[in-house]
Amino acid sequence: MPIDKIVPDVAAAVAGVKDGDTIMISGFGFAGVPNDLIHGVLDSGAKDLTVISNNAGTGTEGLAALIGSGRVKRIICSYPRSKGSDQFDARYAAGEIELELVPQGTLSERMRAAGAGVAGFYTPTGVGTDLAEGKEVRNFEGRDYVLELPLRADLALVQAYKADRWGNLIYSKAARNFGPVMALAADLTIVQVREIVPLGDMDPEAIVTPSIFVDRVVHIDNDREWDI
Amino acid sequence: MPIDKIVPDVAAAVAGVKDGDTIMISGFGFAGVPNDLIHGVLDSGAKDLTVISNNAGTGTEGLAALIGSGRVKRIICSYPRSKGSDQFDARYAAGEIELELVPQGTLSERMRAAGAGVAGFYTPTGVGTDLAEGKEVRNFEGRDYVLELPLRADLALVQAYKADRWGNLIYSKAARNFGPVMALAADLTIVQVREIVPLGDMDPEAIVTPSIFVDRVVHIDNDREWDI
Amino acid sequence: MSTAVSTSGQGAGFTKLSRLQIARRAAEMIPDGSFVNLGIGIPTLAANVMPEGKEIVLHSENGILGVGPAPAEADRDRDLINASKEYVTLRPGGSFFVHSDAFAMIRGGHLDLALLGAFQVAGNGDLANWTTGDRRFPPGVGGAMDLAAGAKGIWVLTDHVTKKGEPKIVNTCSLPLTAPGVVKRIFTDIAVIDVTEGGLVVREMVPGLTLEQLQEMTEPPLTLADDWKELVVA
Amino acid sequence: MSTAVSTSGQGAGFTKLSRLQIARRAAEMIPDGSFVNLGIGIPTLAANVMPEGKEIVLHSENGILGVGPAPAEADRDRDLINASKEYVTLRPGGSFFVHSDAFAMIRGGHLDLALLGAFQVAGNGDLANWTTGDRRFPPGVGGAMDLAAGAKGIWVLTDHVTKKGEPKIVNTCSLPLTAPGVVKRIFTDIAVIDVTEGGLVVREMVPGLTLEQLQEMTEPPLTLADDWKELVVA
Repeated sequence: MPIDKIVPDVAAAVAGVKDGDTIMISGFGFAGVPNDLIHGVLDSGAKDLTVISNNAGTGTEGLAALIGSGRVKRIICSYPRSKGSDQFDARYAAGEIELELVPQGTLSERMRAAGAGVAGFYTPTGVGTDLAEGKEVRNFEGRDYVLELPLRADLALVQAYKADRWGNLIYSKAARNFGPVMALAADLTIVQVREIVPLGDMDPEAIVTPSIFVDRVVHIDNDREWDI
Repeated sequence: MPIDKIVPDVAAAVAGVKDGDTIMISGFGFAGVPNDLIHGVLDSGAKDLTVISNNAGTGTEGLAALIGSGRVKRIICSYPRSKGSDQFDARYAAGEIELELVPQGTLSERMRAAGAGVAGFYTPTGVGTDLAEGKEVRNFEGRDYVLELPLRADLALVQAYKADRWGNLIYSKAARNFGPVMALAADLTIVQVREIVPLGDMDPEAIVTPSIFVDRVVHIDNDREWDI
Repeated sequence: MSTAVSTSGQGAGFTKLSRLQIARRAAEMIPDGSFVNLGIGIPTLAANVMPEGKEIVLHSENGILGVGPAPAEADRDRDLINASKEYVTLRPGGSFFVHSDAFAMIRGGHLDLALLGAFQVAGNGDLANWTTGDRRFPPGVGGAMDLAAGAKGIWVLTDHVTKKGEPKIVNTCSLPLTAPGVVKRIFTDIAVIDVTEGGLVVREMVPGLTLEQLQEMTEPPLTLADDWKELVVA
Repeated sequence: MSTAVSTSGQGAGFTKLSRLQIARRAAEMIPDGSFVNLGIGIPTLAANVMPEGKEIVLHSENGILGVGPAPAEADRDRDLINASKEYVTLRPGGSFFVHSDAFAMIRGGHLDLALLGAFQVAGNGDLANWTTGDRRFPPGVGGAMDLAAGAKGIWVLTDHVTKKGEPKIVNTCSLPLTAPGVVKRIFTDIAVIDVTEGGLVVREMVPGLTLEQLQEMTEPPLTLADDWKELVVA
């Protein structure tokens, strides 16, 4: 039977998301955020979620809407506060959302570790700072490093540019950001793309996320500008 | 001044290689082996070399010739013995070359660690085997892992398909293999390519090795079949 | 498909499978839609005998997903080879990637299955396939330990006995291990055997072979599955 | 280039640089051929005022090498932004890559230089730029700790004093550290100061500013370089 990871709509794409899930969400600033999939999760009603994303949402839609709904109990990110991150800021000030702040390189490397079968790694980032508190520090060749552990998720919501039915992906410019590494780290990788192409249409040298890392693909042709 | 990493010939490409150097050499089987650069090192006369490469050379040219010259004191690889690896086999049997055997995934991950500032990582590969002997074993979430350390080199010799003057690289099919990860792990990354293209000619989405990892590029238009 | 050859010197009325037939039987049993690594030796032959009607994506440790069958001699490309250094092709939908990503796929548990060769397999699933222990010859591990540690399932493809006629399926591996307790199924030239918590279970035997004969060539005790079948390769 | 504004309330006869002028002065001093990360804040402005005649490759933590200046409004692309979430362009020779590779470049020591903002810098090069310590507001570290730990050199671009007029160059950072002892050079709106083993050395001061005035706005003791110059931005 032909492999076909393409699902008809957002509801089918996020089917199975449940209370307590940990969800990675691609994007850096407003580039590469899978807003349709985020609203799919919002519409699913799932709660007590842990979100892993570089930022914590801005404006009134997308991640800000999910956080505003009160269904995110915890967020793991590197840079939550930005112009317009009012939804997060308010919940944070009220003590209604837990924050684990992770340096951006450690955040992406912990994802890669999870996806690459690495159980832990030593990084120089954060040594001697509050963010290394309580973590094992070890000296290699005269320099201190912090032990960091893999970061996994039940779901990864990723925005990409093009996909085929096997789930091969290419991205658009800096909207690539966390997508390819989140796709490695989640049990279920769900992707929204602007275009679906026939199998064999992509240059095999230029595929960024090989099919093996992708589970579901949904085509979103309404590429509107979100309030994020 | 325009950045220009293109050098006129093989001698200029390997200039500076010296006795005792550790040299990474790309390739898997006969695909992606930088034979011209290897012969450049051979011609340089440098000795007491440590070579890091997946295989240990076959036939009479390329890595086999370098090993046959007696200038390689030590090789770090995953799969030294193949049909035609007579040069290596003889030196090994005579106790004239030291062998560090490393599982292939650990080999490439140790290179990535070196290039990515990671001082050590825990892998499940090799646990309970002779290749983990003497290495730290640690349990994470009920499973044992081995601590592996970064693998660096003074030089990486890489074969790629196309380059521009900044040193951006794309590869050809499975000849990509170790090239992009060796480029991360060496102090000096030297690349032989079949084609030089003008800056801006490569698709920025499809560049495999970004310019930052490359130091020197030499154009080899004589793409002959080597006895390897 | 090559012709099966008669066994000689065993006086038994059965015919062993060729290497390609072993590969074919394993290929037939791969679930549709799987992502599967083919290791050095008999496993890489499977790319040439994949069953019709299923879509299975083959992975090669040297940075390929979507490996296709061997090309015609005129179409050989020195940049396109598999783990056994044999010429292959790329199927539509295939992709190339760096070695470290190829092994992220392997170690990270993204492969449904890896088909590997073996020197020895123990009754508990221990696998030995990287060194004969003979110190005169350099050992070669390649990707075997990563595959054994990382793939969700490990199937072994091997001759049932060594060239000297000694069992390769043993009580305890005498050769250094590749990984402990990882093998789930063994495809040999005379049988298909599952490694279960309750021991080795014979699923298939070549026509004419009896359990007693098979047991003589196998160290650990064998149980015949209730629904065992004749091992016939399409 | 925006016009420099007169300082107010300090009664001093000197003019502070604008943010863009701070960025420009740093850009002028970047060695030709360097690979340089631009951090959030004043540093990302440098992409708009790179000197002619040099080829410097700008890195952005969100997966870009070869960042160019801001586009005209009509050419803005929502998929092409920098670390400060401002629209940028890509120069010929530029490339895009995944976040984990962007930080492999950073942590792996491949960047010649990173230009960062700061809340505080200590005389020994300690950097604090990720949290004000005010628990009402969430802290944001972004890529700062990776850059501080990984780039070969760290230059800080900052106002010389806080909005309240307090020194940002201090004896000991009162704010939580980003990394200890990493800053090599400080570009402020009134001076360029090197962090050396022998202490802080003033390389440049804006016209009309005296060392005494500068010292009053700076906690650690300052030495004037023998070859100090007026800080004038081209």
